[in-house]
Amino acid sequence: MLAIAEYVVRGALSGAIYALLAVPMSLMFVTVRTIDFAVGAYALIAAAVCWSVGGALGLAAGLGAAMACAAFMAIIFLALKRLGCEDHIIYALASFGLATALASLVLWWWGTQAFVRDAFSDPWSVGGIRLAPQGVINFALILLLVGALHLLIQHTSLGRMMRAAAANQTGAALASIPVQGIQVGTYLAGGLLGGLAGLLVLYSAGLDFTAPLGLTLSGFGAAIIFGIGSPLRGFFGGLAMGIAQALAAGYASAMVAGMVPFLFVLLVLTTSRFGEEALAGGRP
Amino acid sequence: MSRGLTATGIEVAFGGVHALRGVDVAVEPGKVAGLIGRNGSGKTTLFNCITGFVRPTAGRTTVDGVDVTSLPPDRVVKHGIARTFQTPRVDPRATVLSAVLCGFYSRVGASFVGSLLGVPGAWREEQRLHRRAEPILERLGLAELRGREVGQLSMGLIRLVEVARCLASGARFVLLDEPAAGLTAAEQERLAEQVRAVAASGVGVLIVEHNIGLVRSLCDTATALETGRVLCAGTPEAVVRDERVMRSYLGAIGDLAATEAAA
Amino acid sequence: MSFPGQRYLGPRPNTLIIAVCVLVALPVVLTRPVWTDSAVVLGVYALLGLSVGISYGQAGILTMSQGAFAAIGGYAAAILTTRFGWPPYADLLVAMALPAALAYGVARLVTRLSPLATALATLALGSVIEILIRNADALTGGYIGLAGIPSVGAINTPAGYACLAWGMIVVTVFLYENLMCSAYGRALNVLRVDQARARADGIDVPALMSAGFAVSAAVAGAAGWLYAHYISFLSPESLDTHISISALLMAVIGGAGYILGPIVGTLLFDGLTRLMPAAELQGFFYGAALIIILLAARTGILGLLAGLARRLRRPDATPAPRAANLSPQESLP
Amino acid sequence: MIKSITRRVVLAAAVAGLAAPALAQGADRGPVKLGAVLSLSGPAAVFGIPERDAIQAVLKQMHSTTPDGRRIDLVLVDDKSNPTEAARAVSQVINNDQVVAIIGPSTGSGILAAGPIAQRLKVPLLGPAGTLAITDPKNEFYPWVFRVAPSDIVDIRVILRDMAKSKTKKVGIFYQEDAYGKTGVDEAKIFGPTIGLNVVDTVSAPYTATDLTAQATKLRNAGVEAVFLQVSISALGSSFLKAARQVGLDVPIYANAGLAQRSFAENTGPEAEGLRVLSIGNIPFDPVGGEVELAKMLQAEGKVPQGWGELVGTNALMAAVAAIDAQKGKEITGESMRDTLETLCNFKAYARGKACFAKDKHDGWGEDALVITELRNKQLKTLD
Repeated sequence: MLAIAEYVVRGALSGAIYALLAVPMSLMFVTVRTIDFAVGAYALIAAAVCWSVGGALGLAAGLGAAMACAAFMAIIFLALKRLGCEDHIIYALASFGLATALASLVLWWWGTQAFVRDAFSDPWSVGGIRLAPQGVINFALILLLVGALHLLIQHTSLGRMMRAAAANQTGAALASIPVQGIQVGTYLAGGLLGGLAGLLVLYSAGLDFTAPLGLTLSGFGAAIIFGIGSPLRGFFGGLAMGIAQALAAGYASAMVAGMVPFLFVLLVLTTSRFGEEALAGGRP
Repeated sequence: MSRGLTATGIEVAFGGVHALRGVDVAVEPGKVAGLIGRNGSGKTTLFNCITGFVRPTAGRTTVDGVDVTSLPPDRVVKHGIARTFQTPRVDPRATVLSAVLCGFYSRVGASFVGSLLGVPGAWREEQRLHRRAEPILERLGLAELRGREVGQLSMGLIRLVEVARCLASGARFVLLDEPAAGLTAAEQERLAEQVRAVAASGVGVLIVEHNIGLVRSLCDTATALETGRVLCAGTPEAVVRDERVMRSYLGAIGDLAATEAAA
Repeated sequence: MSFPGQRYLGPRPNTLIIAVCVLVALPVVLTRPVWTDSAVVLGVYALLGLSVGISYGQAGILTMSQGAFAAIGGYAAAILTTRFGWPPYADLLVAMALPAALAYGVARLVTRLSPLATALATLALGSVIEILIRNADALTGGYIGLAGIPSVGAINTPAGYACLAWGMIVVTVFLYENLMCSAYGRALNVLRVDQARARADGIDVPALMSAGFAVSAAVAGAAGWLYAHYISFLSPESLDTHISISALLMAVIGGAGYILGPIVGTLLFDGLTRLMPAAELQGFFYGAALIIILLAARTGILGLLAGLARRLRRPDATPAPRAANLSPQESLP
Repeated sequence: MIKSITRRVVLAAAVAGLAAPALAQGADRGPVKLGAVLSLSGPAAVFGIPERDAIQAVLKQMHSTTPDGRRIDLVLVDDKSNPTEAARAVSQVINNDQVVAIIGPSTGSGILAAGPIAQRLKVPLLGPAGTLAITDPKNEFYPWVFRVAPSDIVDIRVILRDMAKSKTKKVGIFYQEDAYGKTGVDEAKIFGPTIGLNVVDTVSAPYTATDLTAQATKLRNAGVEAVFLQVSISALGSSFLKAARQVGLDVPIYANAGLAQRSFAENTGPEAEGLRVLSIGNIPFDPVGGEVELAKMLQAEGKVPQGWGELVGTNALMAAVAAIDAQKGKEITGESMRDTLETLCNFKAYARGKACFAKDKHDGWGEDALVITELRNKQLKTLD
């Protein structure tokens, strides 16, 4: 019993990273209806810059670099929009291009270097389970962030505008809600949250230039498990994915452990009503 | 068994909200039936219900006596019911001709694999469809435009193309959802002519329309809906002059004025 | 695509163009061994691109599992010929039928989803297939892969494979164009733009989408078959998710909605990335080129050319202001 | 239509006065072209980039001329860590550039994909990969592939024997989910029991895993007495060590050569202290003999030695150079290179140990190229 509890706790702690990556995915899907493939690359850039600069300044520099890259993505988004592009897939592919380019820049500048930093030294023992303080800090930080974001979206006027823009872009624009500004803001939030995830990975497991796509996909997987419509669900999706992976790693073969997140995604997609408005046409 | 399209006692509920409560409507072949009512009165829901997009919680739809009530949309078409949508969404790169050809889908005999391999039967059938599209294009005055891309046309023409597409399906009953919305007066007049011609060829038309003048000049019968109920039915003149209908529409205008004043 | 005045029995323009291009270019390509080699590999990629064109460009199914379907086709060919001694070409049928059957089954489950959700579902499907291939050691050679896959009958030179590959492309384009000039092809386009309209037209949407996806998977399977026999070695990394993504990119860059778009995209983008310098920065140039092409031509190279051609034909004709509102993408959530 | 332009790096020879007599000797014959198909991007770039850097440094130091005065042109292409690209690149350098031997591809699957092409076009491959299958005599292309690093099996045996010395019985293995990880774990399961090591549990993770505590917990619960890491992604290695400490898996840990990387040693924290790591030589931290020489050349180019990629890369280059010089005065072709390579023994290379090829021995380097190191204070110290 204790063994299972231990896997669940470890899974939840590691799932927090997925959760953090899932939140920008949910936001992006809600306000722009697309995927930002570059979220994983923001994480890599943040980790690489922070690793180079070091110290508290490094944290700021890392986040700043991630935000700058996200701002670049926002510019690409605006340019595409200005050119009359309404196809969300094109935005997604452009972000994929940016992700590839960023990973390549990291490889060029830092080489094949793995970015890892030491966290705190001694693990804590909680109820017979040894936990790294870093994991607990990650978890608490992410919980705080997602909670704040949830309050922001549900209870502030900015949140109301975001929700309005998400529900009906034309209507929101007519009601003089700055839809475009909100979308750009979402891209920047992706940079901030993705960058933060990168910093947390830097201080826990570490990552290298091959990481971005995997991080993006993990985040996306987490975002859709309980429905992509809200960051809170993305958070729990991340936890669920972490726990499922930990349990699979503990009790199942490598093959099953590897397949768990994907099977989960398939199962959820084929049984839920996610995205079904396409068929009803969302129209009278 | 009566000829015509009849929907009797239709009830539709979404969750706990009743969208339609015991609505009856009938369309005879060769006649144009009008459907009027404020936004949200259930006109489009009735269309969706007849064409199988929405399942009624009670009531029956029959075509020439055949029950089509709970068939899915793609099966309803085979019983001769075609419809247009309030806001047409078209592939801007498709030509007028190919948009009309799409209407033949329910009557295509060639198999998917046969079409893929290009077997002679499939080729011949395709040729036949092209020949059969011509009179339809002619009838609606679209023959000149057959090669134009739909994305380049005005909304009025696009709505006409949609009507042509319905006719191509061999429909005996055509349901037009606000076909005149957003058209210029000239375009509306042209559309009305085409609809009359369609009806004259024996097709029953059910039309949702806000323009009272158009309803008067075009329809043989009319039904007014309010909050999911039939307010009154009869000749267009009678319906339009009905006190309740006038109040309903005036109320709508009053509401609108109030909203504008508030804004 | 349908050009003004084109009749069904008139010449199939795309088939004609590709057949003429292949006939003209192949003799030149065959004079240089390295071009010949590239022609085969690009042929495989172009087939994968075509498979994306059918599913995404026409049916609107954003697929990220074409690499996995190709892998199934490739492994089927490899296993049947190395382990069971199947005759050449006979394994092609299995290599196409297996992925088609799988795609049909999966599509029945996922086609009611929005394109982005479909992308994810197919991505997950591809990953599961990849993991299964890696772990079925006895059958697939596991992580190491299968070496020594025999050549296809008498074809055992790069020149032979180049002819085979581009012959397969011509045949695929012909069948693809047949489909697009039929009621089913038009129906695929309708359901891509508006599923409600499609149902009102009498289209059984899930069934037709699944059929389209199955055709696309069969083409991918054929690409995998060609790959396996030509390279003679298959490993889990040979035809993986990266290949799926680049097939999608190639198709979009060339113009996924145009029959020849994926082929143009494959040739152009591969040529472009090969011209670019610096190994570590390869990905940077790749990404930058992708973004620039998307900015310059979001309906693909062929879309850009078609737009130019339209403007040349009718210099005064500017697209109707409504055209933007009617763009098919608007229906994508 | 298909326009491929080789990204060639033709190393300009600085024709210094020193090299002039040598050049005069070989001037009547044109330069010999060598291909290098290496993973310069993608996951295998960790080894491909050091391989390239070392090859270029050595060539520069040699003024692109063999000791016997034959000019060498290097044609370098990136295989992107992908077997298809590797096969394409091999075909390209042979067909376009008429190379007579190829260094690479960097990965095992790249070599397996390129092997048939090398065989058809009759140019030998000098593969710097440990993957056992590349020199399997059952391969039709066997005569055309030479291995310039110790094979994975040799690696595993050496490190497991070292582990057995400590009287350990129950071993747990952590491996990365790829060909390298899987072959390692399979071989360990076979070889371990023969020296008294029982593999009681194995756990694995994909490249992109961000947390390995569950895996470490499983090994701890299985009661292992030592852990063996078959990992080449250094982030995975450090992540596992952190996880092991965190879950209280306090047993000796051994790692195969995949982790013998500078970046791994310098980036892991105190939890890595005492880790035993197998390595091919030890240029980054403890170079001896030829390694000192190679390290100096790299430093002269502003490169920092990363691990053993430099050594296996130059092994391939030096084998090619030895084969060229062994054919003094003859016309050099891919076939003649292949034939000569099979006769080479004891030629100069920078890795330690004796290198020999023969007709039935295409694995040039063996156990004597390997050293066991211990991680102390962020450095890998060679153990005697």
